[in-house]
Amino acid sequence: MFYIYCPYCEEHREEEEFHPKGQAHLARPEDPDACSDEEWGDYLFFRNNPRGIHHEMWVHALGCRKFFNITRHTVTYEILETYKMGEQPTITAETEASRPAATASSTDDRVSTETKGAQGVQA
Amino acid sequence: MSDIRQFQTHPEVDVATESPLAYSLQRSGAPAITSTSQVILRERPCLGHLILRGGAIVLDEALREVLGLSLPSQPHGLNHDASGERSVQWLAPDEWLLIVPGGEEFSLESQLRDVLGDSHVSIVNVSGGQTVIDIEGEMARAVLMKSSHYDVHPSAFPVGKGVTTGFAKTSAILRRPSASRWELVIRRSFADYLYRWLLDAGEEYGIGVER
Amino acid sequence: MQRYSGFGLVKHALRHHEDWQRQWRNPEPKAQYDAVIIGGGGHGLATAYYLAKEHGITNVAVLEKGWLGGGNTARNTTIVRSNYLWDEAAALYEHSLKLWEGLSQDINYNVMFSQRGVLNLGHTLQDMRDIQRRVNANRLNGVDSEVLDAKGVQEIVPIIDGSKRARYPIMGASWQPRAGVARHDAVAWGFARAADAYGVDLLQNTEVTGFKILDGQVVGVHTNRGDIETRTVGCVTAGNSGVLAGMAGFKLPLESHPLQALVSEPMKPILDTVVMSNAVHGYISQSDKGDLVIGAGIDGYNGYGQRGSYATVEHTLQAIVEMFPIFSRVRMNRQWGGIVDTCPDACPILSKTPVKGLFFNCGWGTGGFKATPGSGHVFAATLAKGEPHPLAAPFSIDRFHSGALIDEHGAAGVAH
Amino acid sequence: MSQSAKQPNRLAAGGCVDRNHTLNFTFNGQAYTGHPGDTLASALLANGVDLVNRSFKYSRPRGIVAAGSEEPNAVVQLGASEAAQVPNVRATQQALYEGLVAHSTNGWPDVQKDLMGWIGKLGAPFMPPGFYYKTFMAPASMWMTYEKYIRKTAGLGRSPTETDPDIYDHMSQHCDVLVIGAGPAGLAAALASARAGARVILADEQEAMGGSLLDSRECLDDRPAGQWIADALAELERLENVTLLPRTTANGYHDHNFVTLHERRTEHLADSAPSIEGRRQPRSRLHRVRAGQVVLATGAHERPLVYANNDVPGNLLAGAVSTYIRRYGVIPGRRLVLTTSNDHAYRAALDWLDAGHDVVAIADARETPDGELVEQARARGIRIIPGSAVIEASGSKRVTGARIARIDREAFKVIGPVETLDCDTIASSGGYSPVIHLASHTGARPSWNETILGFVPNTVKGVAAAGGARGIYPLADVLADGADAGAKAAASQGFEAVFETTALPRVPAIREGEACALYQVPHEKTTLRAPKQFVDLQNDVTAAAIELATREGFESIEHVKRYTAMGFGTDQGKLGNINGMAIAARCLGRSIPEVGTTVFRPNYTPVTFGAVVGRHCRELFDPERYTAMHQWHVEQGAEFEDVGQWKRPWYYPRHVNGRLESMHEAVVRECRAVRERVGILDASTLGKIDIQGPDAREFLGRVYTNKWAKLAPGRVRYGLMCKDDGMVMDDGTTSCLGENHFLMTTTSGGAAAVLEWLEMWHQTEWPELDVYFTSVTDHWATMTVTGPEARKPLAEITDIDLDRESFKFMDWREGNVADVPARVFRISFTGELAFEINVQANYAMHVWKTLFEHGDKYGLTPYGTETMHVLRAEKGFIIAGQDTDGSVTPEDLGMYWAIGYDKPFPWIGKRALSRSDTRRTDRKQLVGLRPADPAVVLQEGAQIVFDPQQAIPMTMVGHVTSSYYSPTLESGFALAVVKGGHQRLGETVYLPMADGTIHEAEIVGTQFVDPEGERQNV
Repeated sequence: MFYIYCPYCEEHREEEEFHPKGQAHLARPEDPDACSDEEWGDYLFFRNNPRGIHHEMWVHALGCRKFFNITRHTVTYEILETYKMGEQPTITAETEASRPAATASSTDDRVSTETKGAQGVQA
Repeated sequence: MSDIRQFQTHPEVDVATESPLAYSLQRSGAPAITSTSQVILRERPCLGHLILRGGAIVLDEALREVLGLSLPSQPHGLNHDASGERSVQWLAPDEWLLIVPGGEEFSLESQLRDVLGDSHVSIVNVSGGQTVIDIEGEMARAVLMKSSHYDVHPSAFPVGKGVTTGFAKTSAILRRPSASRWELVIRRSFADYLYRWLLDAGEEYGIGVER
Repeated sequence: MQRYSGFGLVKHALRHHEDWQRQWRNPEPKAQYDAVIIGGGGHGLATAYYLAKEHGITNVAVLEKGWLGGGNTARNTTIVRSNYLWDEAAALYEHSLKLWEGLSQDINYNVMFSQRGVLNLGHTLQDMRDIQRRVNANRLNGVDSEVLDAKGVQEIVPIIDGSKRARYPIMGASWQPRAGVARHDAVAWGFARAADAYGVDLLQNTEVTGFKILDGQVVGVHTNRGDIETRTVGCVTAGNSGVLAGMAGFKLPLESHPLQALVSEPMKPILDTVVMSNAVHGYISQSDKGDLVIGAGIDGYNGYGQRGSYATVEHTLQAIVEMFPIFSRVRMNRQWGGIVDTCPDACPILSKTPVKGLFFNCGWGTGGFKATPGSGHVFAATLAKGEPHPLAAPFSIDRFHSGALIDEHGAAGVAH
Repeated sequence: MSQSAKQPNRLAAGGCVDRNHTLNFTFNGQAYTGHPGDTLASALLANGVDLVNRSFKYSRPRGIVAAGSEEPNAVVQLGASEAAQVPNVRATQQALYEGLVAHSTNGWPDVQKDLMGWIGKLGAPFMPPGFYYKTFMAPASMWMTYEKYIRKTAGLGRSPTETDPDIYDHMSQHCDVLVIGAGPAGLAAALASARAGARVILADEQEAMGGSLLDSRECLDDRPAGQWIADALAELERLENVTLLPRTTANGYHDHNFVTLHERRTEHLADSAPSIEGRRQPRSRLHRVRAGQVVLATGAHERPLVYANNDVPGNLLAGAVSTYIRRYGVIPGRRLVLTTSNDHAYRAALDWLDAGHDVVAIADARETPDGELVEQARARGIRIIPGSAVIEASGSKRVTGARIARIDREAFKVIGPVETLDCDTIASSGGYSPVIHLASHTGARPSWNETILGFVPNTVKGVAAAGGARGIYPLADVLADGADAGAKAAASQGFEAVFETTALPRVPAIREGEACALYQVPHEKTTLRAPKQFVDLQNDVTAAAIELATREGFESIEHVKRYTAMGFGTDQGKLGNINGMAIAARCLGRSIPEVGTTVFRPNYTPVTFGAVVGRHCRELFDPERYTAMHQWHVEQGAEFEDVGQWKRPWYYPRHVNGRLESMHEAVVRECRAVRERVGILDASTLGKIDIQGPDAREFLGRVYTNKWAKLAPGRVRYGLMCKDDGMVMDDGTTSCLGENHFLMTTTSGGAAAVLEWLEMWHQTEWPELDVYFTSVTDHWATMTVTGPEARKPLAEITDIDLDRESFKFMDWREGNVADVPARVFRISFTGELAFEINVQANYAMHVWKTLFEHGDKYGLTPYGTETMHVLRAEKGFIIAGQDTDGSVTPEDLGMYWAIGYDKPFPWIGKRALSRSDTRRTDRKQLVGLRPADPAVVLQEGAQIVFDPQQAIPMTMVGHVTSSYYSPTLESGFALAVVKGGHQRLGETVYLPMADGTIHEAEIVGTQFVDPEGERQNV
């Protein structure tokens, strides 16, 4: 059960208040009539489906009703950042790849307070 | 803005009026308040409810001028006028809920529109679509904890806060106008369901309803 | 292959079970195979089996990154039915159901296919219209299916709450008597054993790390145990298809979502059919061990974590208790999640790809288990011939460009 | 009668039970007594009940093994009445209450004389793991019969067959620090974080808090452990920022520190929750906790040793022996043999001696045991046999002896002579397994720790394990570790931690010898030939089964587990899994960490469905949405239809000649009323969205398929909405209220989705458009007055000029209706003259009733959704979601007039209409169907064929989407989609039905009544 930081409400809210809306940053082709069937099919149906960092759109359906984007890891389910519509993610698969390998918190380092990104970080 | 069609919904003569809870109070009854009631409900029916949408700055200026009330600019802010009868609450960065005594909403909208001129705003009267329920008593918070996943601990929910959040299997606006009183703003069509929900949640605390 | 039978069991018992053979070998990878199947789940193993049995192609490897049958084969709610709405889907699933009916004998492994019937409940007028539509289509397609009214439902499942008290009273159901459940793990093991007997190499702990592609033709795969040459690759990796497609340089019209399920503690038999409800959303059967096996909803977000949101489980149990109020005191023992690859039209992809020699079998969403033998059968034919089997042809990737979707979302009832 | 005579195994003193009060209970129909403070298990042991169950596969006699949630055998059926039955209650976790009724879950005819036991004994050799995969295959037709018998033998308890009388609820909790487990580590952690000011929840699954301290022999600050527990709890109770939840099990650990805690509120009191002052209280409560930090202080489970016949009643965990003696004042036997691999288990022998009974011997697998507890045992004269273990228990329904031999652990061999000792109890300990279940729930895999010989958890962010849960066992260290974890958790939540080691109680250190690794004990015979050595007692999984599985090629631990069913019981393998892994590792020649661990899933212990459901059941399962006129409909006896969450009047059956009309009769009457005079519909459920802003018109043009540029204020237009795949999504009318102001209506079921759809496009794709959307669905009540005489009742109570010329079709007007300000829309879904009246919902009932006061004389008749459907279908008006299904385009519907092909903006859905598949001419298209036999009402959902003579599978070319009897046409009629239907008007199609009849119908246009559309303009 995710605890999602709404960038508009500026606080964490329960997942049940939100609806996931699929891949973020999907732009509708400016001139659909100029698209081939293949291009239009790609726009309609073909999505990123990474095992790892994923940018996805959610809506705070039971709250402020605003759409926004989340950078989330699809295996650990960790939410790395949330950002408003129109903004770009600061964390991507590329930025993560260039980071030193994250060390899983072990029993010796019992309380990890490591945070990433500016906002929406899981406390 | 003449391009917007304002509409006075109130009759000029007295007609029978039914608040959203009218049916429920008859159907499910209103448990009496006793000395062991730890939760008390009360509907505050037929108030004026307006949804304001637009830029915070212009709306704030207009509201100050018309009502002497400033628009909460921070998320979840809830401001009252001196009488405590008029309030404005943050719902979203471009959306606020204004609640005033019933019947004031039309003239208030007109005055606001006059002040706002051609600004791109939306003011929508939703008075028939929602109602306010007061929840008080020592176990009021427990009933809320049974109903909503929002943190209602005083440290997280101080007086002067209001949120739209999940409530039972629908959503509601939850507000804390004073230390001892909570308000729920609920939609008309869900009112009966939520009333039954609240009575059920409050049963073990001897919930009573003030009519 | 050691033949299994009741008589054999007695013989082995007298020898303290000391002479049982391995059910499959644990071979070293060869450098070259005629065909490589990626994914050692039920579908992949079935594909290998039918490649060997029906097409005589036995120089085949099944590459499994973990343990055989460890993906969705191990995590589903074991329902087998074929009452799908659209002709193409009904044909494919009915083909599979027919194979199920003789499967234990065919592979000499009791997969415990129990044809106890499946009910799909209707709770609203629109549900009932959809049920009529689907049942009529099933009937004319030769799939056994009938419409029951509320009384008919109650007769089959006396413990269900058929009263008007319910928030969404049961108005009726579709009923497929030949449908049922099977023992999920046994399906993978049975196909594995039977494929192994034909000489197929089942390579566990063997993960594909990339494809070798030359002039648009696949010529091999890279694995954590070395490179393997082959010009035919069948990719059957539910929950990982998108990642493999990415390695081959193309996208698929699917997303991987968590699908949850749960079981109760084992109890004495009380429910001897499968009950599914799309409207209140829950489905339930009782396993031979006595557990109530309950399917929960699919979570709306992409996830490879083999777990979903708790709220989904709550909603499912609400639906179960709504239909079966007597189960309120029964206890949930364990919950888990699988990863399902969902297509926009809730139908699978059995298709050629932009890479020659590379075929994908994926996107079964929540409906994969029931298709296991049929999927393997038509996919094997597809790999053997290089062209889609007629039953597979409508399920090509092209449909997402032409618009010829087979939309089972619409009216087919819940696509589990 | 003396206490001990009634409860032969109850000690005269000691333990936390209240001997001054007696509780009566029955087990398998036999009356017994116990005391407050007992669990059902301790009371059964006190009464000398050895045999509590039969095992499920082999029907072997089973007794109590453990004292907590790891108990595999003592799983009973609870409940005095049918409705209060609870299957599979673990006797070790069930507090005793007055009048408790319990039964064994297996055994026929009863647990003592179990006939199945003979079958189990005779059949056991033929039931290796997976035997059912290898047999029951011939003949194929017999499988369903075999299966019936297999099913009968399975399962533990039984489901109640009556509805649960109890209620359950949920409570949302938020805290800075959630501490799970109130043993020494948990108490220390809670104290440390609470003292720092953090909001703390401390939950513990047992009846009393204190965990291992409850039966500890050790002193804290020179006082018995119980006193320190009391002080700690008293302090925590005083703190306002602390919530203590006893009898509360953390059963699921979900993402982002969401933990479900199951609080048993009344299960210790009765089998059905007692009311207080007539108020129902929940039987149990599920707390849904969102925690800042979680401290897992869940302790460790003792591992039994795996030796032959280790399942005979009288074989117990060493720690359980101590617990029963010290906490419950119960001695579970008279003569004890202890077999152990470690020092800690020596407590059991010392406690046994303290209780005044004989310890026959201690078989210690280590060559030179030398810890402090060992010294104490020696000093008290206990015979210690080093390098040895119990290799086999004797007895059938109770242990009668222990066979002990020297063993070589490395070589896995018995290396000395076997000595048989006379005893009635064997306590075993193979070491301890940290309780890592919760830490594993979110996917973190544990690591093997060779020092403690157990898996320790790896945790994700925001969670830490403390004390025994991470393999720290000496009490002083546990306390320090707990306090450290609590302080760090509070600090990470921003609370200054003031923890100092001096705040910890003083605990003298006990010197412990090193434990040795021992899981399965070797036997003189090979594992396959030796008597059964049980690993998973509940599922009857033996060491031989695991060995066999590995021989058959099941090498992954997941395969072993699935093939043998190890760990699938209601105890989830708490007792047996590590032993099973160790045995698999031995068989495969690998190490335990190489074999790995299986993944633990929620729940930690099973939770009732009722608790998970909470109050979302029965009448609160899902909201019922009502319109402002709902009460009137109820009073009129309306039948209701579920439309989304709305309850809509479906039809209004009347009493005619003392008989209630059938639906058909009511609908015919209602239809006639509308077609001939005037009817009224409550249309309030339609979604209504207020749209304001200078770009409102542009926005409408983008989301609707048709044109909006020229719709003038005062006018209304129908609109069709598609998704970008070109398929119809919703429809409705939109009115122009002002140049920049529109009122959109949506379908009743689609309202929320459409509003979200509009917001999505606005917020994500076209934020530059100045427009706002606000739902006004609930604000306006809507009543449709329709029929040729619709003007008459309305005219009596409105000041609006209803003249057909001044108030045209598709106009709207403002005015008063029944003295209430109203917006009236001249739109029609029936094809008749119609006025849709919108008033503020608080006045709606007044307006509705006033309409009837004036309408009675015109025959004003309320009609429901069924009549609405008939009337609209007669006119060919579609219902999105009924006549469309997500594969239907506006063109398929023939609604070319609603498609703005030349609109400047590429509106949503336009591009998709020109894809190769959407351009096919043989797409399924909406048409009308007229049955050849007018008496026939085609079945909705009936499939259509062109050639009725085909063999199955037939080629289906479409289906009936809507079908009714029309009182106006005096015949059945239908809407349908048919391949290429628009070009096939006049052709005949066939509908083969389930009963063998084949209906014939003609393809016609979709407008059956008044195709010229004159009636709406009367």
